[in-house]
Amino acid sequence: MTTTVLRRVNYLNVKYGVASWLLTKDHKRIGILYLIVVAIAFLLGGIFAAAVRIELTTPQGDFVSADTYNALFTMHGVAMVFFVLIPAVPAILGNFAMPLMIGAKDVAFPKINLLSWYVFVIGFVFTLAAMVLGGVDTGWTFYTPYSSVYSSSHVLLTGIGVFIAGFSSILTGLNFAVTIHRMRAPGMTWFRLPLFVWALYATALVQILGTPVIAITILMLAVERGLGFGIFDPRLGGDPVLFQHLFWFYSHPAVYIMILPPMGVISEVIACFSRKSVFGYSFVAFSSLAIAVFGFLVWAHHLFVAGISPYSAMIFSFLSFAVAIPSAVKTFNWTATLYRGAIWWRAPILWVFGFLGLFLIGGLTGLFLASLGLDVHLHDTYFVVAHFHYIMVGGAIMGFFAGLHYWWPKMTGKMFSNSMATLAALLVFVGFNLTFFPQFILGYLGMPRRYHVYSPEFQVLNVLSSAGASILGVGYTLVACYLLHSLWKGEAAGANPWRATGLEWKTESPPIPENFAETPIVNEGAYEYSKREVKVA
Amino acid sequence: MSGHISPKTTYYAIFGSLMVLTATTVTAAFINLGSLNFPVALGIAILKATLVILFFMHLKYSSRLTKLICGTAFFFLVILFGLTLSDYLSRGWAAAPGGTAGAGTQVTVGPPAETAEEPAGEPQAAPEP
Amino acid sequence: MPNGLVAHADPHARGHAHHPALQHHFQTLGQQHEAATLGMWIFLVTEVMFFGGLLMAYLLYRVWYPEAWSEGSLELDIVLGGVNTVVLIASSLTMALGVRAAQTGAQRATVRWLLLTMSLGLTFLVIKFFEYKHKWDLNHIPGANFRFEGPHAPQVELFLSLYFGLTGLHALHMVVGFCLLAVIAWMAHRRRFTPEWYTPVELSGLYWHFVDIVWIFLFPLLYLVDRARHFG
Amino acid sequence: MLSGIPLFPEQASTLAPKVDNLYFFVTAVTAFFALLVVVLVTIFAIKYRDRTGEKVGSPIHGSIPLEIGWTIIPFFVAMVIFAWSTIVFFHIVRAPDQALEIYSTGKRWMWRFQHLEGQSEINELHVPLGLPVKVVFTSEDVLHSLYIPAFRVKADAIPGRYSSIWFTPTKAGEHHLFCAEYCGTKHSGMIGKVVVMEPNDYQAWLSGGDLSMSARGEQLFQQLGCVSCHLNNGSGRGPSLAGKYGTQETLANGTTVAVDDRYIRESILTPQMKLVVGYQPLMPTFQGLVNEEGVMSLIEYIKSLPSTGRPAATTQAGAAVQGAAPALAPADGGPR
Ligand code: HEA
Ligand code: HEA
Ligand code: HEC
Ligand code: CUA
Ligand SMILES: [Cu+2]
Repeated sequence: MTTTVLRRVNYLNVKYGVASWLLTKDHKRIGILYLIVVAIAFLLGGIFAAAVRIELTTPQGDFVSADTYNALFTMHGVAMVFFVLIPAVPAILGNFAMPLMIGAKDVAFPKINLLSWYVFVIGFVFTLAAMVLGGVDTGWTFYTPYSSVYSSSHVLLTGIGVFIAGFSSILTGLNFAVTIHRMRAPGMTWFRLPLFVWALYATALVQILGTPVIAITILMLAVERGLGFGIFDPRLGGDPVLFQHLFWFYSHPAVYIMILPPMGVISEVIACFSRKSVFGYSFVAFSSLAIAVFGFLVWAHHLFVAGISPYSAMIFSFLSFAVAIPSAVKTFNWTATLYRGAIWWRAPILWVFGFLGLFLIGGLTGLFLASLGLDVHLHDTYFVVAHFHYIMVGGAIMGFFAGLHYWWPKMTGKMFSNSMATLAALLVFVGFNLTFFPQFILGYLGMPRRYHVYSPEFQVLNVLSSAGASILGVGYTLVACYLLHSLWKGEAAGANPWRATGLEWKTESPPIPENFAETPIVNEGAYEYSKREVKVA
Repeated sequence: MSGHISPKTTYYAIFGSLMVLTATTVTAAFINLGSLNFPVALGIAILKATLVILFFMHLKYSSRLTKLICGTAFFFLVILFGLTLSDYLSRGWAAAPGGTAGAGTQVTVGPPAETAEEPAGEPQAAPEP
Repeated sequence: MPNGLVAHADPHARGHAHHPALQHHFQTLGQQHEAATLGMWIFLVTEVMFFGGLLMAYLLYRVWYPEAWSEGSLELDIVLGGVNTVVLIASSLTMALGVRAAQTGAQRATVRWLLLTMSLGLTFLVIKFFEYKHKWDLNHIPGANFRFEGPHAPQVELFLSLYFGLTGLHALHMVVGFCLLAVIAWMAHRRRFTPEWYTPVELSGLYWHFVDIVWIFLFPLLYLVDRARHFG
Repeated sequence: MLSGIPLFPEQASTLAPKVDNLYFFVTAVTAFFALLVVVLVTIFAIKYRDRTGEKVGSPIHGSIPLEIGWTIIPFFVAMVIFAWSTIVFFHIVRAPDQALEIYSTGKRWMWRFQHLEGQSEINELHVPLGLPVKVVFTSEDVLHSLYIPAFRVKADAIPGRYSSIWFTPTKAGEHHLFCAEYCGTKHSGMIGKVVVMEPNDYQAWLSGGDLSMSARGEQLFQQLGCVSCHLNNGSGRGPSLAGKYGTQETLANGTTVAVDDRYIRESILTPQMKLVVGYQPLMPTFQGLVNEEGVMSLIEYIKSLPSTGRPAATTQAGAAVQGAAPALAPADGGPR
């Protein structure tokens, strides 16, 4: 039964073989390539996290040595931030879905797209090498002069890895910005764009403007460490705090690289599963841009006790509160979208519910940290750790999973088990809260972060946290299991299993190599569910 | 494809202006303008860069989007410089009643000195013994 | 909608006379050109921010250590720096004329201008090399072997670190640009460009001008600006 | 261990209640918003649930008044938090004038504290109850951060610079002292305790010390040969340092600079950077010859030099603090 049967050609089966994947210029395949690498990095980061949590079940340092512990949380942070969360949504889901959503055949620069995957992998390999050779122990923030002079771990190798991976992010951002400007299908005006595309556009802005600064900062660090050039060296009159300014000039906006795309996913999924247009479409769209731009004005809120001028701290505190407003606008609009919807409880929206609750707590605790008077006490305690895990794990990773579940049928043509997905979402939600809520209390009690041994009175809360992490780990593993299972045993999904609007659902699942047989012509907004009734009937 | 084609004379004229400006900035470097040294040098450099961008890089004839992008770059550069310096330049104000500043703050490290006279006869490139 | 059955839905397959440079995912050459130039400008934005980090360090330490900056800039050779400025601006001129030649379809002239631009770029690099060599001979390379006599020696080391950082990065960009132009010149030689399609020439021109602009700032900032403290 | 899970840190300084009140306020405000959203989402999700997936939601697209409302209201709420927290912050940052000074250096991985009267201690800090104390500190190597949770104060120690924290302890006993900035292998071991004592006990404890800080500074001043140039009558090769502290010095480049801790430190370590008008750049650098603690002692000594030109006796310096301390307002010495 080989040649005579008409085979449905799609991007997965159009060609076989490793080479056809490694040399592909198809954005959809590149998305899958990213998914594979990011999954590996997530597993790795998760293993490091597990080791950290095991160590912290007792107040003594009895599981690993101090140096190992330091390497563990550093590598956990580096893997999760630079190799999971920054590429996760834009490079996997964005790559896969965005050209489809705007009705393009591909991104503007397919070769550069592939190149950026290679760059990413090379960066990852460097970082892996550093990890294998014994790790790096500076914290993911690489503060000088510890990183430039005192650390005896593989700072250079890791730095080079992160440096290289940064270019991947830049190239992705560049590619997406041009694609969104120049590749939209006829009729796809800016205000008909799905909100995910708006979010990616805002993200691209941050990637383009911010990432070069971290690149040069790491380069300066490398030159200082490797060649002995003094740039931040206090012995020459240099200022270690300048490194922090430059680092956070990128790394604060980078947290919006991590959260904006998941926010875009949330808008898509919420609209689809409540069968409604997103409430206040243009406000949600512009709040993405506002977050991207204002996000550049608040970096020194990480430096409130690092020796900056209190007047400057005041400005940055004010701006940090200001940047919370567009997030508030988004949150309220999502809530309002549910109002009088027809909410279809399927796996993707369950992850969205999780996102809403956890992002909310993460974001609101960000307000505590943005408050000068509180941050003096809270800085570098577990309160901060809890804050960013609530946003990054509870928010961004949940959002990523929402998107992964949402587009999985499109990517693979297969349906996963809805009941398993429901169970996983529940496990992750419960496990997550158990892991990280106690850390808020620990933080206010004054337990500093990056502590290998701690004072015995903190133990109970730490044990709770470790217990939660185990549940969390089970939850994530479950996701991996049923998604992989669906590849072999899943039902065929059909072109539009969720009955969603949006161009990506108008083509086959999995899509044909050139996305659309005919270039689509768009004549309505992104979420016209109310019109659909009339049409479908 | 129709890009704007400038007459050759435009290019030569721009080149000429750039040369004149280079000469100006070198000359200015040998005149002590006090606190104006830096602004003058920077001003001339900005002028030169603007000429290159507008004419050699055809920004003058490019789309609004391109102009916006070009402006964005410099806008964010100014944010980077401005907000960072907002810290460094206001550190000196931090002096608390006690003389030195309080939690998380230091007295500035750097001198605010703008004009300074060095002892005359500074040796050029001190050779290694 | 049985579009999954359509093996190849490429408009190029429909037999229109398409320009050979048109890539399959673009509708028109104009769209492709616009995408490419937009991409290049955005790339230049990233470059601006890239140099921005170093310039921030420069700016801060200049505010803090004006005397050291002055001492440091006296170490630099204003004649070589000045000559290089002229050379580089001239290369920008030849580059612009090269793009113009490509626009007007003057293929031979394009090649000639590009080669001229490359040789000016090379001149710049050679001069830069001798400047570096001189510093090397004086042990003015920051690091373990750094030697400097003077009241502000440590801060002068900072200055020189930034000098090497900024000019080194700039020189690296020159090298990349040089290679880029070599490829473009080869393509021009093979008559790959027409007045309808000369995007690569234009893009490498943008890049080259950008590198020139960086130097336009570096020259006064490093060689000139604090020199005058030592005069009347 | 399971007897009681601690949920709230001890309040042991005058700052702590201020920070905590702010904390409760922010918690209440954010809890309100969190509940608002969570409750609404839950209600909508259940009320408008559609098990078939066939229905379509109401065609609602947005509402400008609502958008404006939920932009402006959070903004004003945020501004209230901002204002309050900034007031608290400036309170934390500004040490009262009369605070008792203690010097400290952090190095991997310990804290050394140096009392003016001479007591020095490692990873332990004794302070009197009810008196404002200011700890001035720096780092000898990497970044550290001095953190006392019960007092709600923290500041990074930065090599090459002085930072400070201040507090007025309100609870006698022992409190944790942590290094809060990651500093390498034994970051988590760079901990200690703050011992808050009754002022009288503190005095008694102090008297157990050896040379006072300024006396040690005086010794160094002799040993390092500073005296050979800095004669108190001003006839030496260097300027007289008597009474210099706290004044303005005119520099050779025409600017003036306040003679404070930082300036003296700079004068010792990089003397050529700022030249006093009328003097030659003769002073050698003492970088490498004197450690951070030595510099602090020298500063303390120079501070103790009265403008009369005669160095203060060691005992006097100690007595001055002892005399001053009980006179301070015991509860809250901070401005406002
Ligand atoms: C995806 C990542 C992400 C995101 C989106 C955010 C978002 C925010 N973060 Fe967070 N943050 C991190 C990741 C993130 N952060 C990380 C990784 C660190 C630690 C780094 C390290 O040191 O290792 C950190 C640390 C950090 C600090 C420094 C703490 C310290 O070290 O001392 C601060 C201080 O201001 C801060 C503030 C904020 C604020 C105000 C927001 C805001 O954008 C949040 C906005 C959202 C909301 C406010 C919720 C929705 C709003 C409403 C429901 C309406 C009600 C609103 C009002 C009344 C205003 N964060
Ligand atoms: C995206 C970012 C991200 C994510 C997802 C996580 C996830 C987790 N983190 Fe992370 N964390 C950071 C970013 C992140 N973290 C950062 C930036 C730091 C600061 C580092 C520093 O101080 O320098 C930090 C620090 C940090 C600390 C503080 C260490 C210290 O200060 O001493 C702790 C302690 O509990 C912790 C715990 C956890 C736990 C339990 C998880 C769990 O959510 C992890 C659960 C995951 C697993 C257990 C993996 C199992 C998954 C699978 C098996 C499926 C995979 C396979 C496929 C998909 C195919 N983290
Ligand atoms: C060889 C002579 C010499 C020695 C030894 C010396 N100094 Fe000085 N010092 C000077 C001179 C000359 C100046 C004024 C010029 C200057 O500012 O450098 C000065 C300036 C100072 C100042 C700034 C005073 C002001 O009026 O602003 C301080 C503080 C100082 N020295 C402290 C010290 C200390 C502490 C030591 C010993 C560790 C020391 N000096 C050793 C010569 C010396
Ligand atoms: Cu010292 Cu951490
Ligand atoms: Cu931040």
